[in-house]
Amino acid sequence: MLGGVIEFRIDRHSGVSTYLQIAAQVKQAMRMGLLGPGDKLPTAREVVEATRVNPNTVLKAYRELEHEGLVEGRRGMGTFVTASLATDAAKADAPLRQDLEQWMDRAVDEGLSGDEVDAIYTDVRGTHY
Amino acid sequence: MTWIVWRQQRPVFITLVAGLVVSVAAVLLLRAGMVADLQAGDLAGCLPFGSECGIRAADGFQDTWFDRLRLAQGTVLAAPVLIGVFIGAPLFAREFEQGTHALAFTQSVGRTRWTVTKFLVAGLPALVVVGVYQLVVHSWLEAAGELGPLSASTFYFTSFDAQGVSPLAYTLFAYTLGMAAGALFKRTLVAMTVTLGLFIAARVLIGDVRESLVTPTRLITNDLDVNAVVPGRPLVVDAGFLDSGGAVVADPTPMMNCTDRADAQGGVDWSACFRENGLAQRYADIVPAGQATTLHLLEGSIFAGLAVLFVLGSTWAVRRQV
Amino acid sequence: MSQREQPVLAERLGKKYSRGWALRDCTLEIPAGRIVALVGPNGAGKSTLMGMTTGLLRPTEGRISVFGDAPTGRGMHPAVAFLTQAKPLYPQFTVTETLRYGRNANPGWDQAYAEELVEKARVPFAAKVGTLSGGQRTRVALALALGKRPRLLVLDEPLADLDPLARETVLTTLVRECRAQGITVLLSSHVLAELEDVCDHLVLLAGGRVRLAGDVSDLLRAHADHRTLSGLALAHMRVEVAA
Amino acid sequence: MNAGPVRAEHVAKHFGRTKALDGCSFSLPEGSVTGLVGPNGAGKSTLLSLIAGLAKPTSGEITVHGTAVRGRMHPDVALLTQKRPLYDQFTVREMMRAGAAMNDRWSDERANEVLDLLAGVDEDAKVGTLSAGARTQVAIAVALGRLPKVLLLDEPLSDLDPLARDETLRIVMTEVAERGTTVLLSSHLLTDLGDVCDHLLLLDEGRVQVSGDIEEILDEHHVVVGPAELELGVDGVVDSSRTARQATALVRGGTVPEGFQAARPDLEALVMGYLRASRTRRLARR
Repeated sequence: MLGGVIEFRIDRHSGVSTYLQIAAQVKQAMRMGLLGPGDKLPTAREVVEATRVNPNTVLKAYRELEHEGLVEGRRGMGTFVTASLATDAAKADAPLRQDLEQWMDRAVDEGLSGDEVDAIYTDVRGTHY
Repeated sequence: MTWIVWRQQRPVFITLVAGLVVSVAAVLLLRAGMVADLQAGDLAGCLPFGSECGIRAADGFQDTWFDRLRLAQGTVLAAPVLIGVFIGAPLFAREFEQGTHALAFTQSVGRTRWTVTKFLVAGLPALVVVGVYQLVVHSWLEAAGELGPLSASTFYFTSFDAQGVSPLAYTLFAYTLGMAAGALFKRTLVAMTVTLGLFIAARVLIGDVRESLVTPTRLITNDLDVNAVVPGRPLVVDAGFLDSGGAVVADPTPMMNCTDRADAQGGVDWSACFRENGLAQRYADIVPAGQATTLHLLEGSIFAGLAVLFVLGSTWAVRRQV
Repeated sequence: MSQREQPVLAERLGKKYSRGWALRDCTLEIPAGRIVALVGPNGAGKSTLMGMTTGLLRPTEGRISVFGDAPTGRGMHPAVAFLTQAKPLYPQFTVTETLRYGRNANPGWDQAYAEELVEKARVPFAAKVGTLSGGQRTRVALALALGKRPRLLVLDEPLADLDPLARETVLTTLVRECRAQGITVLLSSHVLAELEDVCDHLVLLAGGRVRLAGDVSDLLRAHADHRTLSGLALAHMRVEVAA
Repeated sequence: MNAGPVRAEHVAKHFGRTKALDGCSFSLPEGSVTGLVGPNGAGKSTLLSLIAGLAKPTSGEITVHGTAVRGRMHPDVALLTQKRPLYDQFTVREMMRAGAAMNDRWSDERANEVLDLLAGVDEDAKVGTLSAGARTQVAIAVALGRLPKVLLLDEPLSDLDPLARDETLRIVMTEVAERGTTVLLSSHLLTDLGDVCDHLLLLDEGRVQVSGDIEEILDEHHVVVGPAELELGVDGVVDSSRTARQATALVRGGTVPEGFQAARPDLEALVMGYLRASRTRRLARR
């Protein structure tokens, strides 16, 4: 547990750079409301202990987030979240999320595999964004 | 660094000290037994040898003790080569074999310091042990006096090599030879073999050239029947005849052909015959017993000089090792 | 499947040395034609299991059968070839002489096949084994093992100390030949990632016991939180060692 | 003058007529973790021993923090050689005492920290009785007790089991996180390197083939795949192979050949491409 806030899961076979995975996971946590302004990101040392990942890679991910204006490094203190990405839509009782939950339930009932769901999602997302 | 070498050599030191304790105890026990025998046989009067005491008692004493004393001298002779082979040779060879030299080289300790520390810390106890053992054995030999091996010439090799600075010089030589061989060949077994071979070769060689290290004293006598009188059992380097001019006769054999001069009884006046044939005096070139110490020191310094070369060689070999 | 076709069948197999049990209560079945990954931390009993499979070690308890025969503990089963990490070859022999040695030492020797393997590896026949690179030496050792025409090939860390390219090449050759000849392979390696696309069966040992064994795809289906063989194996090893 | 932690300029090392290294130039950034890769005999161990000062280069110069290394261990450098030399008959505690005795600068605290990491090492055990993993941990403790700013590791993983490899890398990464140590690490295990390195130094036949930030290097290369009948026809082809239907190539530089699909390689694919090319060159020369 990294200060009880967030734990990174590095997929070593995804082909995605480790620092991008870390940055993406921080943003994901911010969107889900798990991380908000003022929260401290785990230190490189804490990440190393949990995942054996190169601390420079962690710092690189944090610098990337800093560039995007999402976090701020304070010398000697750590890296802190400064922005909020949480939208109400991500909350468990938000209507959009409820809709998706229902849709997923149907997909499971119809016996769709995770990969098939992903394919549908990616396709539909592609036509809208 | 001293502590590290000490810790590395600890098993060797324990073996050395244990070996010393056991052998000193053995020698002291034997010595006490022998002294008791001397007193029991009331052989004190036999010293110096051949005086009034019963020859038979002395014979009996020597039957029991002479070989044991010789054996003790032998162990003093063997100690240096054992130390060379079992302490000197593995000193660097084992480090190279096990790759642990790289451990020292990757810390801040300089290679020369490493080499010198190993040389000193592993070597000094060995020298001390040999020195102590030599003294103990010598005290035993002295107790036997003329009844023991010391009755032979001081220069007889078992006596000479087991006395004075010689055992220490040989030990230093054998130890540094083993060390250099190990540093150079990097294989313990090879270094041990090389050390054994070269040490024996060096010892045989020095036995041959020893007499030319000092200028011998020439003793001359006009009595052609017997050799020049040689007091105190010195080292006889050379002996023979001189002509009337005082020059050495290289091959006196033709001049000794006196068989045709036999008188009726078959006797020959050899002396007169020799003189007529041109042999004027007999001479003997000797190193007097009193010069033994000088010879010890000379020989010791040769071996010490070689030891210095070996230490420098080891340092060189260690420095160029990657 | 009849017993004679079953490459390895172990029942409550155990081996005890003076310092304790190296392997215990090992019940195992290795199906024919599989490429089996044998993994586990150091001291898990991998070499002991291999030793008993090849007949070089005698079990302390339990039974093992190799193609229906019980290994004697004195010598190799004729249908088994064994290649260890040390790859014991005579360095002063040429490659040709090494193959001749193989011909003399093995009754079922296939000279043409062994030569073909050496040629494919582009190793010169006249070269002394001692002068070859690690990868080439492994290829010669592999030719020696396969020239015997084994039905079971046991490999103990064959790739250790090879460079990445040599690892890949040796592994590719190994898999191609064994698949083509229908040889069952028991392969131990510390590098889980490279077993990933190669092995279809897993045997995981830890602390002298079998902790996980079976078809790789079945195992991955049963442990859905792991997507890869290496992830699954590493996680199990960690749990076993922690326990 | 750039006083980067480690710089090599035109470094050559010849053993008789064999050129182990020839005209090697590179620089390691402060705090980077660099993977040193290449085929066997590429000169990796030679390079590490030159940086450590165990041997002197035939020509050229290596500097550590601006001072030239000339055959003597730089106080800021620690090297762990492949065999992980330790005195087997010492206990772990005695080994640490030896480390302290052999070093001008030594931190018992740091060495003990490393020994206590993970499952910990029994300090009263003889070094010779330890498992390969624990032995590596002790060797790293000796290396880090020197408080190095540059840590050189020669094949530290090769004979470790997967758990011990993971733990060894964890210790090294902790060191980087805590003290910002610059690490140069040689290994044949590309999958392990991929996680922990941010820089790459690819040696082949004594020369530097690729050197720099891994992400940048990967961005600079493409794996291109196309139909077999198409010609690549671009510069910067590192290595290519053809099957009956498909041509695959590793290309350096931005241009993607006509009719080919491009993807960013991963570290393993990149290194393997260079190694394959090197083997092809060597075979062609024969």
